[in-house]
This record gives sequence, structure tokens and C-alpha cells, in this order.
Amino acid sequence: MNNLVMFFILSGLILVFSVMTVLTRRILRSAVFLLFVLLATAGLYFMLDYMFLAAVQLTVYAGGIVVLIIFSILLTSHISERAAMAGKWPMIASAFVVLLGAGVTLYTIYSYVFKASAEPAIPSTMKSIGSHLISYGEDGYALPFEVISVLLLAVMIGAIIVAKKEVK
Amino acid sequence: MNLSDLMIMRHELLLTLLAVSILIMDLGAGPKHRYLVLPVSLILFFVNLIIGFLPVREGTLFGGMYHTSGLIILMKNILNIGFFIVMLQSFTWLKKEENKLKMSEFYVLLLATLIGMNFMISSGDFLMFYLGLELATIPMAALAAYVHHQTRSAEAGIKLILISALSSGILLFGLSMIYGTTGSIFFNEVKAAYSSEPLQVLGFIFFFAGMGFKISLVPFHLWTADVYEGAPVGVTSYLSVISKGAAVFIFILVLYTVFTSIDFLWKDLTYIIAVLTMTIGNLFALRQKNLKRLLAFSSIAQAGFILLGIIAGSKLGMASVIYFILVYIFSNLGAFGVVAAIHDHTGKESMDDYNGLYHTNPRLSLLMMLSLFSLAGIPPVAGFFGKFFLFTSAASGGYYWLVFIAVLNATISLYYYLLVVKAMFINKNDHPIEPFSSDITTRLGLLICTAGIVALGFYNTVYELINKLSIGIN
Amino acid sequence: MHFLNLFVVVPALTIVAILFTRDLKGARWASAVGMSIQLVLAGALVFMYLSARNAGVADEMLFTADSTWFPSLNIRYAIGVDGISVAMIALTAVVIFAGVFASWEMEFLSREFFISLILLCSGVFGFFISLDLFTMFLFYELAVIPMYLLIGIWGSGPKEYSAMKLTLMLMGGSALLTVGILGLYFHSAAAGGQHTFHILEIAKTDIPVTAQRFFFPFTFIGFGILGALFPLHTWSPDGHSSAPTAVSMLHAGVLMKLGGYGCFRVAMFLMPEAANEMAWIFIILTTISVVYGAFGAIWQKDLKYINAYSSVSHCGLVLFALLMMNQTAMNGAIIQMISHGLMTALFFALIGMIYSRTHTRIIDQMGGLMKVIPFLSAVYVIAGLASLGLPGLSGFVAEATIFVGAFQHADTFHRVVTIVATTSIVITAVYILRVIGILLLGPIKNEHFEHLGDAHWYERISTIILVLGIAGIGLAPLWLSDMINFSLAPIIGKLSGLVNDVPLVLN
Amino acid sequence: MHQGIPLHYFLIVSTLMFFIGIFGFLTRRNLITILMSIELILNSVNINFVVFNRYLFPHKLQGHFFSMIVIAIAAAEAAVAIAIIINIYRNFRSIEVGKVDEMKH
Amino acid sequence: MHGYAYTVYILLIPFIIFIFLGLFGNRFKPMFSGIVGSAGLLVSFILSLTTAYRYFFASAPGEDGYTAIIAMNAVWLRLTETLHIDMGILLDPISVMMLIVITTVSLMVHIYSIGYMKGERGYERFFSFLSLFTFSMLGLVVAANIFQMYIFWELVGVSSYLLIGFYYQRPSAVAASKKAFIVTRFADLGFLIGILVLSFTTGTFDFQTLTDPAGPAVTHAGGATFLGLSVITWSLILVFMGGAGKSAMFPLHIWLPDAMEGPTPVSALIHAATMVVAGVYLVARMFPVYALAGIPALNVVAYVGGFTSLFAAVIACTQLDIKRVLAYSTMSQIGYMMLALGVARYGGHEGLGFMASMFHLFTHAMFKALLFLCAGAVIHAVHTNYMNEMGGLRKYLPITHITFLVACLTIAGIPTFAGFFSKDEILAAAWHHNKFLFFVEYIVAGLTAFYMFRLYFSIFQGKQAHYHHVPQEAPYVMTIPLMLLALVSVFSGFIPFHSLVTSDGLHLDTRIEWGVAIPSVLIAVAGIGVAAVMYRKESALPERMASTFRHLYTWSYHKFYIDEVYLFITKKVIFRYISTPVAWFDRHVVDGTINGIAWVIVSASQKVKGLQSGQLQQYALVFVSGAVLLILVFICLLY
Repeated sequence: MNNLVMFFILSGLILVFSVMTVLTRRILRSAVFLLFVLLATAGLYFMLDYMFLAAVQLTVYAGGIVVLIIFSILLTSHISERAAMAGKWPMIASAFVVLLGAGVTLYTIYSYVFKASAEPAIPSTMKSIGSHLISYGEDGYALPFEVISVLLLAVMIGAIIVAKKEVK
Repeated sequence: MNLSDLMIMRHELLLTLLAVSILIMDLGAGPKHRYLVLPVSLILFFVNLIIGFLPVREGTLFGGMYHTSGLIILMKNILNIGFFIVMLQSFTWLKKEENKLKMSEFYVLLLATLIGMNFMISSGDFLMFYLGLELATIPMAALAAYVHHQTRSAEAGIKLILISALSSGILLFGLSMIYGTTGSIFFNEVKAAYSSEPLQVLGFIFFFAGMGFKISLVPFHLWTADVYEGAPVGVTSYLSVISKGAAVFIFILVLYTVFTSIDFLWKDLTYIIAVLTMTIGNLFALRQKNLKRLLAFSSIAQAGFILLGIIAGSKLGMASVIYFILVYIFSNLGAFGVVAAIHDHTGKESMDDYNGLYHTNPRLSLLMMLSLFSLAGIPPVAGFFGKFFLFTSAASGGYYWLVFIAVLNATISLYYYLLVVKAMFINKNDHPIEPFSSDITTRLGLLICTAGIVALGFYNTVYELINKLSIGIN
Repeated sequence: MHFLNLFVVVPALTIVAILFTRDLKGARWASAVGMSIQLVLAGALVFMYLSARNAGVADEMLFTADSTWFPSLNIRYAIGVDGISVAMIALTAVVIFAGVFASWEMEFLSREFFISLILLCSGVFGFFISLDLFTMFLFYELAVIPMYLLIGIWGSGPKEYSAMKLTLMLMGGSALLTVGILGLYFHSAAAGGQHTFHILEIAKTDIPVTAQRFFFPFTFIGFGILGALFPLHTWSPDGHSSAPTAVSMLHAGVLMKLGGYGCFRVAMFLMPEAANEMAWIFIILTTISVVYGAFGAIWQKDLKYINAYSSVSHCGLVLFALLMMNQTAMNGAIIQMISHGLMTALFFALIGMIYSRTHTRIIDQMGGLMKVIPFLSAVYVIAGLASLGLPGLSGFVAEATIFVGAFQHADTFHRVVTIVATTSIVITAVYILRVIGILLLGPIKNEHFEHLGDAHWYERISTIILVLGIAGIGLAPLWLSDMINFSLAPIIGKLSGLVNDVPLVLN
Repeated sequence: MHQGIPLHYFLIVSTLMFFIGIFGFLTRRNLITILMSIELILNSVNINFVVFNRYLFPHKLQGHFFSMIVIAIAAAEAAVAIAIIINIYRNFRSIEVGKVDEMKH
Repeated sequence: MHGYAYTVYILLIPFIIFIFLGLFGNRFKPMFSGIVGSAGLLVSFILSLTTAYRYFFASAPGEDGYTAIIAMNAVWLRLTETLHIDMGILLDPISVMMLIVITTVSLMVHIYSIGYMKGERGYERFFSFLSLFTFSMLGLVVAANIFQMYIFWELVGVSSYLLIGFYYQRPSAVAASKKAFIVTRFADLGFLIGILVLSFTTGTFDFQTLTDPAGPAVTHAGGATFLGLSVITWSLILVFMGGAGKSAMFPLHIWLPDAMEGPTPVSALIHAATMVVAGVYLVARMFPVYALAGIPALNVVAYVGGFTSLFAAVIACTQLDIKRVLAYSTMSQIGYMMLALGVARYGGHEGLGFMASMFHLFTHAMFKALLFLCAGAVIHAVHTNYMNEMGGLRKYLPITHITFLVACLTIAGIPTFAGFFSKDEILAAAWHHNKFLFFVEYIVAGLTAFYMFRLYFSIFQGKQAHYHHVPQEAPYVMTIPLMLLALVSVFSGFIPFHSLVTSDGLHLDTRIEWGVAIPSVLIAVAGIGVAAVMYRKESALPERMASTFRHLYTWSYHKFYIDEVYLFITKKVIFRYISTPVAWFDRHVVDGTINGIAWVIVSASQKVKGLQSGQLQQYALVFVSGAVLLILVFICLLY
């Protein structure tokens, strides 16, 4: 029961701040709302016993991305600047499409009977996660782990190249 | 698992090694010797290309996340060939003064995307697939935004990164549904558990939309033209050929090996999308004056043709698709090579600038014509065979009306290809592009394209090899 | 190397030779030599073919060769000829030979011109020797596409428009054709069997009637567009009028015959039941085309337009006769193809030669040319007479055979349309004589014309070889007719056969 | 179900979040807020993966690691996107998406 | 076996001369081609005479009378199992007779032309064409096969075209040649369709099989009918249409007067003596079929012939161009022949008309050729075609005058001259079968005498016209043929046609039926008398007559406006209301549709460009909408 209450609080936060993120006209606020959403999501992960993931969510998402976003906002806009929204018709069209999509998707999800696996769960402790992460066998994630390092390297170079000021 | 097992990943490892060595060379070389990095990387990549053809063990690694087969290696080699040509073609542009400080990074980024594609093709689960896809996409955005002083380049970059993020979001949502309904992200397990439950269909369609973005299928194509136009020519040709080719490869692999149980569904889906893609692509291409943009839309239409092979769901279909991609690499890179050469020397890329080109630069015009004819599917160049085989595979599934629509579209596409031919050969121009001679690398690139366009059709071994390796839905 | 391969190899070598030349002089001599060899080869082929037949060889196709190209798809490079293709090859050789000499003074980008021209003709030769639908289709498109450049670069008038229209319409035709060919391919074997593109092998299998009904229109119209089937003929007047001389010759003379040839060799031969069922639709269309083309020609003022419409009429007669589906009429159709090929080539050659002198093609601006350029004028009259079906020239042989054959049909409908079609011979006479009257006879309208020079030696070669062909067939048609008849027999046999009905698989 | 919360509840939240993100993507005029919408989308996907993993297939950690990778990629994407946005800002002096339409038709 | 194989040379010699002169004629002096042509024809003439002698006289006719001989036959083109076009030579009484007619007249014309055409440009071309014509005409008459006949029929037509248009720089000649060709071509269309129908019904082209009274044509006569007539009858009517065209029967006659634009020897040979009777010959050739299987068709022949003879005679009375008068006279006389055939029946005395027709054909060929050659000599001398610009030439051109007079008397049917005998037979045949036509022919006889002597008096008598230079008699090379032909005209009436050329090959007993003959002679004399009164001396009588019968005169003078009707049909109807709309339709509707498709595609391309707005969010909207739409379609509708 507690969990349920907790869930409703968290999901309520998520949904409200999500909406506010996309609707508020102040960009910085929007970033802050996003931060709340991400934090609440982390809360969900905690609830589901995925501590490590929740930590990652907090550090990388809330700590990294949102900070990056806030920096860039500060770099490119004034605090007081109010962001414009799309015109009336794009809004209506987008809302229509989104509502339709959400409706169909929800309906489909709701009418689907999920089948749980009967096999016993494995613990999601730091230790097991760590060993999975460096394992290269069944259910091991060493390869993605390595590849993502290549990705990050490439992205680093790319971001530098793009953002670097031209030497005239 | 031991070291020799890792050799199964030879393609990816070598590429990574290459990327890192270029980076180190670039860092290590003093300002005086930096210009040497480019030719050295070219040569190294050529060596890699050759090594790629050496026999390698097939196998599965990392608990099924990574696997190779003769087919996959073939695909990787095809991509390598295209990559080499792109490297050759962007050489002149990279040497320019404006790129002095970011020459070798270009190759590194390109290599990173190629590594991503290789992983993507070799992936045995959706995680690696997704990772490869992103690795092949995100650096692309940086490459598209490579030219600082051009607003268009930045515009291309932002459009690419944002739409690709959106599409990967949608794709991921689909994947999450696939995961939720099948309990696995591994291809073979997903295959076993997949049926046509509505939620699974939904997941599949989101997945399809995400792939549609990469292959630029209508209606997920709109970014294509803008990005192609704004990005540097080398990046555009890379996007239009290698990037798209890799996406098609993994797409067809996934369709043929994972979603076999809902083939009726994706066949219908492909039917609709194929018709839309060919027609819309052509309609937009009709009135383009900018060569890059024209080729962008034409490449959308070509993607529609590719679907004709996919829809067959047979060994023949896959062979035709792979063969077509190979042909398409040569033809499109031939066309882009000419555009790049002219752009490098004159900065012009409008069709009107090409008026009377034949009288000043006959060889470039001839190659351009050959490439365009190959794209249009005119014999005796390779494109004819490629297209004909695609049509054959669609017909083998009984999709005769689709073939008919496709061939009509091929006729429409011939119209705008001929417009370019007309500009070069027929139109008069008081100030035609002056005769110029290109770098050895550009020439080499164009030569490879020409050879490919001319010989690929008649040299049946290539097709037979592809056919031997291809698979179909059983 | 196999003998028939030479027909593709010689043009290819000629093209290579032209690549090594520097200017017009070299290019034209290289072409002339190459095409003379080709002419000799064609003559040798006719001779070899006839002697083989006389020696009692009864195979459907002679000089066959078959090598696999794409084994997985069973695409083969299969070649072979029967009497009909031999005749068409001979026609092509004559016309291209004449065409080379007719473009003797092509100054502008001469090497490119001759290369494209010969590329075109190699496509045509390849088409006629092919027994495999794939290679046939390949050569077909190969023959069509150089037209764009040939008309676009070296043409006159609204050349870009015409070139584009011609190319697109013909490619539209090949769009239909693709479907037809693929349909044939996938119905060429019983379930589980190896599909094939080989014409003779497809002919041995019974394609389900439902499939035939679907694919016959595709194939027939596809080829029909090239054969100027009404109402898809409009590329022809524009294309022909804008094309340079040799191209008009080759296009109207030979390329349009690809359409007729394909119509019966592929569409009708391989899908006989559907051909029988649907013939009436196309008979009506072709009847219209025959009469309509002739009426259309009366009104025209441009020489090339007149001839183009006349081609519509005459080629309509080819398809008309083919659809009659009896041996006599089909024989007539093939003779008509050859006859029309020769005479229309002659017409276009002459029009080109006259144009190069008078710099106009509008008949009202000319007159009395007979006095100043008697040779060309006399040949023009001969061509005209051949066109209106004068006995002793090839046109008559063809028309007589067609009309007699068509009229032998037991069905009243066929006989009625035959009578309608025969009226074209009067209308043809009207426009031919009108042109001759205005153009060649009467007083000289323009004093500049007083000093025109008559034909040069190369122009004489070009025209005389065609006149010889026309008169040769006209005076002694029996050998040709017999040669064709022999090869028609299996086709007719197939057309009157029956197969069982199996449903068509179609998504 | 798990701890008394039905699976569907999570899915409803994530789905709504997904579409809110898409709505934001479609309507916000500022490139950075568009980027934030993307983060919403990715976040919702993560919830899906995690929830599926926990509720349905806890015998492996596929969903869990998938989410992790997505988070990492989201970061990478954001990095490049922000780099380009800064570049755009330099070029256009604005990060209004409507102004970035030099190439069209 | 039969020993007639040499007859092929009768044909081949002119053909070789045609080829030779056509290719190399201009290498030699002009006179050379004339001599070569005439010499060649002389050989043909002698061979023809030999053939005739051998055929008719050297061996007595058998029980079946004169039977047909196939001198040679070779397949030229195989069409079906049974139908094949052969090149053969069929010798029977009428073809042998025609050989004589053609070679004789042609020889005379050749010799005459050597003088007449002197100094003309294209001399060798003229002789080359003449040879071509002779070849074609000979081929036509000896044809063993109806399709062979059609082939030569066409060749004759084209030779006629070439010769009428000989003065190709004269627009009127060009127009006339074109008209001749097209009108006859139109008629030949009927002939061709007739052949098609006939061959379809009978399964043969062969004349002998066709005309065999027990053959398929006759036995199939009772077959299917169309509009009340049997198919065979229809085919015969269609075949007759071809004949009517060539023989200038109403209403296909309009080309013949215009054909006089050709050189006069051509008119003599082609448009008087030989080609124009091809239609008569055709009907005669097919006569057994007509008589046994297609009586309605034969009636058509009779009435068309009768009407044409009257119609042409009326017009001839008012024309001023002497060649045109002769042309209408030719039409009128051919009408006689047609009528004779039309009133004949197969076998015995019923076949009198057939024999009469052939007889008249023969005599007419001679005297009409003579008339034309004389006219040529006159024109040669005075350089005008119009009789009102002539007069009193009697003393300048004595030989021409005498020969012309002989010819006029012959055509008028004055006894002892050839025309009398042949015309009398025709009238007798008509009398026995159709009284109405018989009376028509009486009128025509009178009119004939009138207009011929109107011509004679206007040219040779009457007032002395003013000439630019003194007219001179033609050289001997021209006058000798005149004299020869005059001799033939006088005496050919005594040839025993009734035992040589009959409908069934058997001997036919005839005698002159005085009851018919005497009135006709009287009418002829009356006609001559009227002409003498009106034209012998200059008088106002013709004017008065003209004003009295003003309408008739004007209509007759304008040839009953038939030309105008044709002009209306061709220029207005075909050109303006068919061809022009067809051309318009082709450019705007058919081609317009094709261009319209292109336009639609291009404008669709223009319309959709808004989709590519450059707006990132719009792209995304399309992206998402596409995905949602697909989901809707596939989840809600399809699965």
C-alpha cells in the first residue's frame, strides 16, 4: 500500500513536471522541471530495487545532462527570455496526433496480457551488476560497455570539432 | 573465449585500431607533418580493405550479442569498399585551408560511424543493434555540421541529430514493447516468441519507423534532402550510400531472421511504404536544381526500390538487395564524386552550372552520365542489373503491380536524370565550368566507380557470390 | 567465337576504333568500314541460313549458342536465329550501312555521334539474335537510350522536348514490358521447376490462361508503344521530326520494328491463348492506327511529320497483321516490317539530304526540285511509290500478303476491319502524291534552289542500297516469304494450341 | 503484482511521458527545449525497459542494462546536440527552430 | 509442248528497255532512246503477230473452240495453301487480240513520238516510261491470275501517272497526274476488295479456275447473301468498280479529261487505245463468272456503260479543247463496250454482246489512236489545244486532214468503215436485251457523229484562224503511223471476230441486222449534217443553240459539275473535315493526354513542395503522424 502511494506520488510528479517541461515558456524553468522528472524517475527505479540504475540516473541524467542543458541555456539565452511556442495550427495538429497515438498505444498496452517469466529472479545488487557488466558470456555486457566507450570517444571528438571556434 | 575468438571481430577491431592510430598520429605529428596523416590513413584503410577479404571464421561472441557469417562479412566488405571511395573523394576537400585544423578528425569520425555500422550488422541482439545504430548516427551529425562558416552545415547537423534522436526514441519505444512482449532482446529468442499480437505489431511499427528514418523512407524521410544539401559533399555521399546501405543490411537481416513470423505484416507495410517512397521521392526530385538535393531525393526513391527486394522475403530478394546496394554504392558515389570534384574546384552545385560541361570536362560528364544511367537502371551499366533483379525478386512474390508502379517510377526518375544529362551534353552555356584536372585521389575514386558501374553487371561472379551467401525466410 | 556474336562484337569493335580516331574523317571511315563488315556478315548470314534450310535443317532456331550468365536466376546469354530474325538482321545491316553514309558530313561532335549511332545499332542486333528474354530486354533498352543523346544533341527543332518525350514514352513501354517479362519468367515452369527466360523453353511450357490474361496486355502494349500502337504513338512524329537523319532512319526503319518483332516473338508466341482472346481490342486499335495515321499524314506540312505519320500507319499495319494470327497475315506483317524499314529509312535519308540543301522541310516552301536534283527526286518518287504499295516494290508484297491473309479469317469482324484497313492504301496514295506534287514537281518556287547540287557519292551509296533492297523484295519476294513462312509455322502452331487453366498468383 | 502496483500503471506513466515528450518536440520552438523533450522520450523508454525487466523477466538484466546504455547514449546525443546548437547560435544568433530553415523544398 | 514460251519476250523486251533507258538513257543522244524503244517494240509486235497467227489460224480450233493456253507460269508469292500469286502468261482469244492491239498502237505511238517529242527535255525518260507502260499493259492482258492482273493493273496506273505528269513543271499536269492516280487508286481499292472477297469465297486467284463454268466461283454463287445479292455478285461489282475506274466510267471518269495534260502520244496510247479499255478487258476476262453467277453485276455494267456513253457524248458536244473532246468521246465509246458486255450472256448467240464489245474495243483502239495522233499533229502544228483558235487547216496539213476524216467517219459508224461493223453488233446485242439502252445508244450514235464532225469542221474547215506562223505538216516519222492506222481503221471491220473472239470460244454466226443498222447510219448522217450546218461555215447558229439550251449547255460545258463535287469531297470533306481534325485530335487530344500526364506529375511535384518546408518540427510531425497512422491502419484496420 505504501508502495502504491509512493508510486502515485512519483508518477504524479513525473507526469505533472513532464507536462510543465514542455509547456512552460521559460526555458530555464523547463530545465528545472526536467530535472524533477528525472529525479522522480530515479525514485521509481529505487522503488523497483534498481539502486545502481537509479544512481546512474541521478548522476548521468540529472547530474550530467541537465547541467549541460542549463549551461547551454545560459550560453544561448537570457534568463528572462520567454520561449515561443508553435502557432495555433501546429499545436492543434500535434496535440491531435499525440493524443491519438497515446490513445491507441495505451489501448493496445492495456489489452495485452503480459506473460511473466517463471524463472527465478537474479539479484540486482552492485556486485551482480558489476559482474554482468564485465562478463562476456551469456547475459554479459562487456561488449556494449566497450562499444559505448568508442561512441563516447567519437562523440567527444565530434562535439569538440563542432563547437570549437574557428581560427580565422 | 580466447584471443583467436576475438579475431572473429576482425573488421571492427581493425577499424577501431585504425581510428585510434589516426588519432594518435594526428596528435603525435607536428604541424609540419599533419598533412601526411591523410594519405597514410588512406593507405592504412586500403590495407584494411584488403584484409577484409581474407577469409575469417564465422561465429558468435559475447553470448550471442555479436555474430558473423559469410553474408555479414560480405556486407561489411561492401561497406568498406564504399568507405574507401568516400575517403578518396573527400581527400581534396579535406586538404583545403579551411579544414586545416580538423583534417584527420574527419576520418576518425567517419571510421567511428563505420565501426558502428559494422557492429550493427553483426549484432545478435537489439542492444548491440541500437548501440551500433547510434554510433553510426551521432558522429554523423557532427560530420554534417563540420563546416563552421556555413550556416547550412550547422542546420544540417541540428536537423540530423534532432530527428535522429526522435526516431531513435520511437525506435526504442518499439524495442521496449518487443522486449516486454517477448522477454528478450536477443534476435533468436525474439523470433521464437513473436506473433502478431497488437502490441507486438505496435512495437514492430515503431521499430520500422525508426529504421525508416535511417533508410529515409517516406514519411520518415523529410530530413534527408536538407541534411544532404547542407552537409559537406563527402558526408552527403557517405550518408546517402554507406549509411543507408548499412541500415538496409541490418533491416533486411532483422526482417528475414527475426520478424519472420509476421512477414505478412511487414510485407504489406513495405508495400505501402515502397509505393509512397518511390513516388514521393521522385515527385520531389523532379524540380530540384541543386545537384546534391536532386541526388538526395533520388536516393529516397532508390530506397523505395530497395524495398522491392525486401518485400520478396526470399533468398533472391536478399541477394538482389545486397547486389543493388553494391551497385548503388558505385553509381551514387560516381555521381557524388563528380559533384564533389566540381564543388571542390568551383564551388558550384546547381544544375544550371553544369550546362555545357561536356565540352569542357568530357570525362567527368561521361562518368556522371554513366552514374545517372546506372541509377536510372539503363543498360548496359550495372544499375540495370541491380534494378532488374530487384523487380525480379518482387515479382517472385507475385507483386506485379508493385513492380509496375516501380518501373513507372523508374521512368519518372529517368526524366530528372536526363535533365542533368541534358544540361551537360545539350544545353549551351556562355560561361561553362572551366576545364580542370582533379587530384589523383579523386581520379582514383572516380575510376573505381567507373569500373564498378561498367563491370559489375557483366561480371556475374559478384552476383552469384552474393546469391550464394544470401538467406531468405524459410 | 560464335558466328552470331559477331553482330554484337563488330559494332563494339567499331566503337573502339572510333575512340581512336581524331575527327570526322576518321570516325566516319571507321564506321563505314565497320558497318560494311556488318553488311557482309548479314549477307553471309542470310546465305548460310538459306543453305542450312535447303540442306533440310529443321530446327526452329539455327546457329544457337547458350551460355549461362547468372546461374542462380537462370539468366543466360542465349542466341539463335530463325528466318524472321535473319530477315530483321539483314534489314538492320542495310539501314545502318545507309545511315552511316547518310551522316557523312556530321561535323558537330562527330565521334560521339557515330559512337552513339553504332551503340544503338548494336542494341538492335543484340535484340534480334537474343533468345533469352533478359538479354533481349537488355539490348532493347540499350537500343532505346542512345536515342536521347542522338536526338537531343544532334537533332533540330524542339529537339529536347522530343528527345525527352520519346525516351520517356519508350521507357514507359519498357516499364510495362518488365512486368510482362517477369510474369513470363515466373510462370515458365511448373511448381518447383527452374524458371527460365529462354523463349523456346517458355514456349514449351503452358502458361496458365489467367496469367496470360494478366501479362499479355503488359507485354503487348509494352512492345506496342515502340511499334507506334495507337494511341501511344505520339512520340513518333515528334521524335522523328527532331532526330538527325541517320537516327530517324534507324529509328523508324529498325527500332520501331523491335516493337513488332517483340509483339509476336514474346507477347503472342508465348501467350497464345490471351493473344487469341484479346486480339480484337488491339485489332481495333491498330485498324484505327492504320487509317488514322494515314489521315494524319495528309494534313502535315513538314516532310518528317508526314513520314512519321505514315510510319504510324504502316507500323499499325504490322501489328494489325500480326493480330490476325494466321500464317499469311503474319508473314505479311514481317515483310511489311522489312519493307517499311527500308522505305522509311530511304525517306528519311532523302528528307535529310533535301534538308541539307534547301534548309527547310516545309513542303510549301519548296517545289520543282525534280529539275535541280533529279537523282534525289527520282529516288524520292521511288520511295513514295513503294510506300503507296506499287507492285514491283516491297510495299506491295507486304500489303498484298497482309490483306489476303487477313481476309482469309473465317470471322466477319476480321474481314470487316481488313476492308477498313485497305482504305489506307488510297489515303496513302493521296498524301504521297501530294508531297511529290508539291515538293518535286511544278515550277521551282525559290530561286536559290536553282543552284542546288545533286547527290554526292556517299548519298548515292546510301540511297541506292536501300532502293536495291526495296526493289529486290518487290520483284522477287518468294525467297523472303518462304524463309519467313518456315519459321512462322511453329509460332502459328503454338497460337492455335490450347492449354489448361490454372489460377494466377497475384498479390 | 510486484509490491502491489500493477505493471500497467507504470506503462501508462511511461507512455504518457513518451507522448508528452513527442508533443514537446513538435511544439517547442527552442532547440534546447526540443532536446529536453527528447530526454523525456528516452526517459520514458527507460522506465519501460526497467519495469518489464523487473516485473516480467527478472531472471536476466537485459532491460536494466538496456536502460543504462540508453542513458549513456542520451548523454552522448545531448553532448553533440548541444555542440551543434552552440554552433547554430553562432551562425544564426538564435536557437529558434523556425529560423533554421535555410534549406527547403 | 505448246510452243508459246517465247511469248514471255513480248513482255520482257519492253521491260528491259525500260530499265536500260531509265538507268542509262541519259548517257546517249536523245534520238537513240527513241530508236531503241521503237525497235524493241517492233520485235514485240512481230512476236505478237506470230502468236496471233499461230493461235488463231495455224491450227484449227478444236471442238471446244479456242481454248486457253498457259504459256508459262511461275509462283511469285505464296500466300496460303491454295492462294498464290503467279506470274504467268495466259493465251486465249481476248488476250491474243489485246496483244495485237497493244503492240500495234504502241509501236505506232513510239514511232510517232520520235518526231513528236523531238527537242523535249527528258526524251529518254519519255521512252523509258512508254516502255514501262507497254510492259505493264502486256502483263495485264496476259495475266493468268487475277492478282497478277491487279499487279500490272497498278503498274499501268503508275505508268499513266508518270506519263501524264511528264511535263512535271506544269502545275496543271502535276495536278492531272495526281488526280488520275488517286481516282483510279480509289477504284482499285474496290478491285482489291473484290479480289479478296472472290478469293475468300472461291479459294483461288487463277483465272482458269475462276472462269470455269463448273468452277468454284459459279458453283458458290448461291452462297451467303448480303443486301439481297450473293457474295459473288458483290465481289463482281467491286471488281467492276476497279474496271470502271480504269475505264473512266461514270462517276469515276473525272480523271480522264484532265489526263489530256500528258503528251498527246501518251493520250493516244494510254488514254484512248489501251489502258482505258482495261476495265472492259477485265469484265471480259471475268465474263463467265459475271454471266453465270452475277447477272445483277452485269446489269450494273450495262447501265453504267450506257449512262456513261450518253453523259460523255453530251459533254463532248460543248468542249473546246480538242483533246478533251476526244477524251469524252473515248469515255462514250468505252461506255458502248461496257454496255455491250452488260447485255451479253454466256454462250451462243446470247454472247453476241461480248463479241461485239471485243470487236469494238479493237476497232476503237485503232481509230481512237489515230484521232489522237492526228490531234497531236494538229497541236504540234498550231501550238494550241482549242478548236476555236483553229480553222481551215485542211490545206496546211493534208495528210493529217485525210486521216482525221477517215477516223471521224469510222467513229461515226459510216458503213464499210470499221466502226460501223463493231457498233452495229453492239446495237444489235442491245436491241435483243434491253430496248431502253438500245434507244439511248441511238442517241449517242447521233451525238457522236455530231461532235466528231463539229471537231473536224472546226479544225480543218471553217474560217481561217490567225496563226503566229504558218502551220506545217508533220514529218514522215509522224505521218506514216497516221496513214498506217488509217488503213487499219478502214479495213479492220472485216476481221472475222465472230469466229475468233466469242464468249465461249465457239464460232458465232452473225450477220448485219439491217433493221438496226440503217437507222443508226441515218442518225449518224444526220448528226454529221447538223455539224456541217453549224460549223462548216462560220455562223451564229452555235451561239443561238447554246443560248436556247442554255442550262443544258452550261451544265454540259462544265461537265455537269462532277469535278466540283469531287473537289468538294476531297478538299472540304476529307481535307478539312477529316484530315485536319485528325491531325488536331492527334496533337491536342492524344498527344495532349500524354503531355497532360507529364503535366500532372510536374504540377503534383510543385504542389507537394510545401511538405518540404525546411521546418524541423514539421518534419517531425509528419514522421510521428506517419507512424501513428501506420499503427492505426495495421492495428485497427488490418489485424
